[in-house]
Amino acid sequence: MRAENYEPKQHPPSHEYELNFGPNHPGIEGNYALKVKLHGDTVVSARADAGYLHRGFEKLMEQRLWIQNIALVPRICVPDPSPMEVAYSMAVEQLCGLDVPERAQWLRVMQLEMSRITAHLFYFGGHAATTGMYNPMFWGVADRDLVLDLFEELTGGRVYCIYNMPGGVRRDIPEGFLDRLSRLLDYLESRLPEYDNLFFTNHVLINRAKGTGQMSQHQALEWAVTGPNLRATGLQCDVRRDDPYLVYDELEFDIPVEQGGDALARTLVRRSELQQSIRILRQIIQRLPSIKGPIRAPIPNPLAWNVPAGEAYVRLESSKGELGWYVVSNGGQKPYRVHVRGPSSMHAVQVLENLAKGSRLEDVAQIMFSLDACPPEVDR
Amino acid sequence: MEKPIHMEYLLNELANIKVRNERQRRMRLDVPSKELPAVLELLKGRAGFMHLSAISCVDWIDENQFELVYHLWSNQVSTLVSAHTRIERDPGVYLSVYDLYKPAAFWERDIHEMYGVFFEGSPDMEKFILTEWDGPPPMRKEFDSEAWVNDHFDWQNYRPDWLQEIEQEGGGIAILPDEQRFSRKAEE
Amino acid sequence: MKEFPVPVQTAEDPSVKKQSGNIFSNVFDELVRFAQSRSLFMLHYCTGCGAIELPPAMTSRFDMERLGIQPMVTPRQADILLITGYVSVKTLKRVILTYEQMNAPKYVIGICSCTVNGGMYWQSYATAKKLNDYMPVDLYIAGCMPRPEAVISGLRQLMEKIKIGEANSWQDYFKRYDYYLGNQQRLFGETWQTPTDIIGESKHYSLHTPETEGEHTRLLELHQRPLEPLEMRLGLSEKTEDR
Amino acid sequence: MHIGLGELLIELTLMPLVAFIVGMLMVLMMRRVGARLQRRVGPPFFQPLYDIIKLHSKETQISHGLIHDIGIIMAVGGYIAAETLLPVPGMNGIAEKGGLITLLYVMMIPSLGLALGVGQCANPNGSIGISRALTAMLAYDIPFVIVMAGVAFIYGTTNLVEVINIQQEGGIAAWGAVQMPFMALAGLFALQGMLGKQPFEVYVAPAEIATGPMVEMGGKYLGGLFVMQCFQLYTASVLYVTLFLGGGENWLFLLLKAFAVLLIPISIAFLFPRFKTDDLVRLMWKWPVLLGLIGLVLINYR
Amino acid sequence: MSSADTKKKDIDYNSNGSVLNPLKALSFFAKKPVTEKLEPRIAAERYRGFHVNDWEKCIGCSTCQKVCDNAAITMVKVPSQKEDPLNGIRNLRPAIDYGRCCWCALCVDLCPTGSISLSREYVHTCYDEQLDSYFLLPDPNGMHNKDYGEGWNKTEENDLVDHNRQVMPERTPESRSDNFDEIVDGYDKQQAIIEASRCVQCGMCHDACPTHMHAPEYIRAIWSDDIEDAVRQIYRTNPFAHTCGRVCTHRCETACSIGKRGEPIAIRWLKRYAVDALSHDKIKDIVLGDVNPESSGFNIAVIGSGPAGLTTAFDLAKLGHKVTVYEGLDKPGGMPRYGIPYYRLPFDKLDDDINVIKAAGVKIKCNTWVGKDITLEQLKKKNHAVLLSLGLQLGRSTRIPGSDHKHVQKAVTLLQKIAAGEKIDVPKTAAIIGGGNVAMDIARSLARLQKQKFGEVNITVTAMESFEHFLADPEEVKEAQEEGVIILPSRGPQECMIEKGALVGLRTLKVLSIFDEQGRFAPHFDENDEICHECETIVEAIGQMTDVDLLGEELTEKLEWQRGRLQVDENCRTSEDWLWAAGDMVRGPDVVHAVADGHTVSKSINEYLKTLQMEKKSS
Repeated sequence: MRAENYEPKQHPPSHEYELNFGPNHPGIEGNYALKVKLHGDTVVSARADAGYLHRGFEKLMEQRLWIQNIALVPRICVPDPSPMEVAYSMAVEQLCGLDVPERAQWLRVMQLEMSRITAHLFYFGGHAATTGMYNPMFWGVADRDLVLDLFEELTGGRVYCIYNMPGGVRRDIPEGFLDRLSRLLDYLESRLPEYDNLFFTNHVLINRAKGTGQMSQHQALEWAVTGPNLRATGLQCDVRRDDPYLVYDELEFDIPVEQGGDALARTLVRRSELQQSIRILRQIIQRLPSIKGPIRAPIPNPLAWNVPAGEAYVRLESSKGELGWYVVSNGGQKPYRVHVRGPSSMHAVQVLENLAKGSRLEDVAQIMFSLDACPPEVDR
Repeated sequence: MEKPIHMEYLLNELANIKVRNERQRRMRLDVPSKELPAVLELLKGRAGFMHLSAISCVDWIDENQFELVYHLWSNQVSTLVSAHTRIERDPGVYLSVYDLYKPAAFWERDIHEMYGVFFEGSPDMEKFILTEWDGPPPMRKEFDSEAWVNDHFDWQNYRPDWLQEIEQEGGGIAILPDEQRFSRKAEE
Repeated sequence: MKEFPVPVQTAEDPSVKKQSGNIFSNVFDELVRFAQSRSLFMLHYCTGCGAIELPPAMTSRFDMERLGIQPMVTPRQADILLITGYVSVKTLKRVILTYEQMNAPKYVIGICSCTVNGGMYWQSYATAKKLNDYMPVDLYIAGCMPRPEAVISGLRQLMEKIKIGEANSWQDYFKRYDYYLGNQQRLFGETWQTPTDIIGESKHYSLHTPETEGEHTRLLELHQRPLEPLEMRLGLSEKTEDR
Repeated sequence: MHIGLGELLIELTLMPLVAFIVGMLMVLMMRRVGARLQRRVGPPFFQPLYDIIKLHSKETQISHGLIHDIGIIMAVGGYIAAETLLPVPGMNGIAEKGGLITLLYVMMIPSLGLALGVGQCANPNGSIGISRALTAMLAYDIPFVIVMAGVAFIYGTTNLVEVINIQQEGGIAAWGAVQMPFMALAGLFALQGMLGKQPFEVYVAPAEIATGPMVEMGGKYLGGLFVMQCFQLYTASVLYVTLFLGGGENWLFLLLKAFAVLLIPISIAFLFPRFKTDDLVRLMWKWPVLLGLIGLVLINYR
Repeated sequence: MSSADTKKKDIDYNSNGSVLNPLKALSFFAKKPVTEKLEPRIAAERYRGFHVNDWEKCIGCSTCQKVCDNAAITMVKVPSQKEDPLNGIRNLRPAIDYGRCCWCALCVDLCPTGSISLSREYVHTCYDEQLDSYFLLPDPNGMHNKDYGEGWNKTEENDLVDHNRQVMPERTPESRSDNFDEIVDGYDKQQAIIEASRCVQCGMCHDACPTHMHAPEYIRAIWSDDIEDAVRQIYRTNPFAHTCGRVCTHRCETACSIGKRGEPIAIRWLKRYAVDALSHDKIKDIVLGDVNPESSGFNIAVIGSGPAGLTTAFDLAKLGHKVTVYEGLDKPGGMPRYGIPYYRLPFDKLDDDINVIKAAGVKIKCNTWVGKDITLEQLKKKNHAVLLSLGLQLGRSTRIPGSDHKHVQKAVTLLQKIAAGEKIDVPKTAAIIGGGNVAMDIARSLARLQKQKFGEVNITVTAMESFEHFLADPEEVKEAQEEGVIILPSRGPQECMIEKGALVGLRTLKVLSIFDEQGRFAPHFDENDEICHECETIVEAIGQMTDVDLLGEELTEKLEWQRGRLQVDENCRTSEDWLWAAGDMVRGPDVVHAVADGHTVSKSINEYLKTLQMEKKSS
């Protein structure tokens, strides 16, 4: 590098200076950037800069056959891909008027809840790592990997399951799968106290997380925050309950809420959600053997498949909040328009910018991670 | 779930609006573009449609129109309303609903970026995702992504040993993927 | 389809090992190479989906630290640049800046299909297709995305390559800078600049070849603004056009 | 105790060398402990050595200027100087002439050196990191100075060689830790702060400021920092052993004690997140200072 | 149930936590690490790893290529592999570009044969200079020639191929056995679209078809409900659309790749649907769009108005040549009219075909026997080229004792009479010798007549072949049996039993083998297994031959013959440069082959005419 380039930059005399937070920064989840203006340690303003993960998904999907898109969609949100497949499949089913066999619906719920567990385990690790504690990261990712092992067994893929297809799922459970799942749930439950000791009741963490990135319920609603982040402000709002899909209305589960609205509340909500997912999975383990029938409704030859013209808006609850899929067909072989409402598009941009403003530099990373912002959802 | 009676009254008040109950908890409104903000305001104020889930834009290039779809959810009546409106493609200018819904800022910015629709009154129409893109708004139907790609990138030219052996035997590549592109063929 | 150019081998190519008579220095060289192979700091820059399989590879289950591989947060500290999957054009600029700021010897690993021939996103207007058009790549790991085990296998293979002293593709960037710059310019426009003086460095490393400079580097001179202080941030400068 | 110049020179070379080797072992221990707590295997035995060799074999691509280079040299040099001031079994170096106060000052040199060096590279993260590092130093130096004062007071000397002798002659009962447990506790806090480990790891903080001072360091610079880390672990733990645990009767005991002492901050480091900078200052000026003062009072009324 | 039920919220948001709790994690000093070994683990049983392809099963249909969303599959011609278009096997094999592949396994799910699958192998790394290894031609051995076991493969659960064809509505045996109404109803629109949607567009049918019909294209067009395009595609290669849509031997369906594991696409019925769905005038409009209105000034004579002759005439007429077709019988159509019973091919449909051909400018002179009403010499003089497409109108005889009895008849003759509407003596009982489609046709025609006349069917078909090697289509056999025809396989006719001048029966022996070791016809009988079938009439349906009297002796001498058939070259040209011969007479009985011949001849004649034109110009 030219030596001349190393003159220190003259900052304006206001003592404000700019800091590029990301895209290549360990305090940023994924490939994303925040331009932060600082006064001392205090953030004066923050500006999100996305697009580093932009692939033009919606355009790509318009160029591919309906069936081909099933391979594409999970990639929209990398840490929690399964809801994407399910949502897309559900949208196409609605357009075609396909009835999904009951067993397939149960299998889908199973997949979704397993995916929620992986996402939350990942979240704990990520959140802890922003505060300099790496143990939960190591533990969480290792435990998440055990769930991925089961995914691999069930779907043939670890992360990108590509398990769903319009009409149902691609394969039934392998032999002994439910036993192994049950054992895994036992294991996860036995691990939970260890996480509690290390992470959730860690004084230093609570000290840091309490009050960090706090938003009120009013703010959350105004900014269209959904999912765990909204529930952390005390509102019991969950698509699984309010707008039930698949077989969620047949399942018993609670919707945990916390009142704090800060990083700690968000973490605790997710912790309880993990328990609820385990609870749901246990119910599935009990019920699934008694639900017989096919796992997939017959679909036409995928190479010659015109989906009737129409539109469908599918909402479902991903680990990050309300996931919306708007699919429009003009009766052709390919989607005419697909629009994905990644839950993070709300809380990774506007909300993050607003919460970061006025916070301290130390907290920016924690705020982003505690919101569980997923940049690929924003970029698509 | 039954939608409350006052919802019926509410919708009856609105003239020029086509209402369709598509499936459970889904409702489709077709609203003339002039009246959309008023309809949204009414929905928000009177039926608790607080949550703007998303704004989608559809490019109906054959009709030379953009369709804007506002997906609203109300916990009060547990219904998702998709309010559709069409605007002319040519100037591609519409009113922002930022005053009503804060999240609109993101969606409007996104649509502006991807389709080039300008929203008057939106707080921020700067580029966001495509800050370093200088082509046309890519989501417009007339933008041919594949052509652009072929223009700007090369593909691998694999020459593995087995291929060379087969070529010596008189075989070789018979059908390239692009020739057999099902999707392309149908378009032609 | 363009022919893929063959890397040039010049006479004074340092990658061609000179056997000096001094046993001691040979042993020393070998020790250094061994240490280099056993201590790899990787820049964990999540360019794409493949990044999601790196945490498992780094953490308890597959524990890369057994091999002396650890993540590092800034390009200056890192030896390996992991390109984990698709690289959007916007990211590619940052990746190139990052790459240029890493200290030699540096290694680039292309993970996933997308770094080879576009992968899933081959139709996408927003992603780069062939990584080795823009920077020399040492190793590819196949998969979409590769499992942690595959990543580790790949890294072990890279370690072998370093141990025998053949992981020298970083030199190629200096030797054929014009080619790489040409590809970069094709994508980013003619005014594309990086703050790093590659030509000067190539001379510093005595890796300057006739292909280091050419029509594309001349373009660089043409569009170069008078040198002004550039910000150094996180190893990633802002887009130069901003100024 | 008179030694010849030649012998002194040998000692002055050996002491840092031994410190470096032991320091590398300590780094290894640190990483292994972390690995164990994280349920994994951890790095191989020679990993710290590999890292340092590798880093020094990297091509130096850029320089941020002379001051930058000098900063690193100061950082490492400060510690090398500190090693010669730390008496170890069989070698006193210049400890007798230096004493505790000198050591205290010498140990600040590395931080200042880093501050100088990083200041040159115009990276805001580096600057923030350095300002944090200096804040942290200020924070832990207050209890540290109190501890030093207590030690000087109780032993009646600031000469480390004598401090060791007093403790060793009196047996375990004469050890600083027994004589002034509050001081020893306060000393542990200061040690944690000095090592910059969680919960006091404010100036590296990858997620906040991308490893702060190290952000622009690559290759040989980073190698220098790695060497510095070895010295740092060694100096801090041996100093603690010297002050509170009776120094080393022989090398075996010294190392045992030093590693045992080090195990405490290291284990803690992997179990806690970091404080915010101002919380750190608040904490440091609260509990350790309180403990130290209680210790001082107790010493007075002994 | 679980502990989650009992303690809903076990961590209070307001608690300040504990500094000591984290220290409990120190217990992990005593616990073993969870780290796996460095060597890659074995992947799960349905893991989606690198591809393997069973080359024995793979037919090169390139369906995988079409469903691949990443355009990662290139079809490569592998010369060492078998190529057999008639059975739908190509020597193309998919090569995968791992710089594109995303391991979604759609190729596996949609593979018609189930040859491709994903293995449990997942590690592949390479240096930059070895990047070619990313392009792989999967074989059964796996990517690195090491067997990791099959991962994601084809099972019933994930099979996306629809194996069942749309059921063709047809008449019940009861309702059809006493009349000559057409048996099948044809698809309706919905059925046709669904059936067409099953097609994977591999084009095996195109390759297998003698006349290389553009089946994938018209199936596609039918699927997208563009019947006009479908008809256009059909007429590109076949003017006998109605005929072939009903009675074609559908080689295409034998080759169809969906048929490898399921029922092939009903290509023939789809063709039938397409031409039936469009009005006759519309078809004419479409087809006649590319007729050359200018006359070339050349005259061509075609003898025989069967498919071969009329196809040639149609092609040449479209090119602007003046074509005259001479037909001895009173209606054009040849064997399809006089050899195929009405219930399989209604005459009006055949007329539709012929009308289209006529509309292209072909002149058909019926009731003109060449050799009687006009001589070949005259034709030769009047025309620049002459095509013989005489068909096979004479039945062969078994030449067994008694076969010259007047009640021993030839199937062709009988069928022709029935078709022409002549009255025939319907026998009360009949025995038929032969096991081909003609035997079935006559058996079923007679059965209908018997049913009409006597109310019951009494027909026995004796065929030399066993059911496994039967020559007739299985459907034909099945339908014939449903209609009451008794079919006896492996019976060799020995004698037509005549008592007092009247035919009383047929004596047959059980056939042990038909051919000898050299593959020559030398039947071997079991003398002990003898049956006498009582019957009033015996019909011989063991093959046909051509009546070549019209050639005259001189010409017959000049031409080359092989085993009673006129010898022609690959362009159907005889050794006389003005004379071509095509159709059943040189090829054996098959409509679509005849059509294919027609195209060959028309091309050849056109070439010939071009050279004539050149000569004319130069002279």
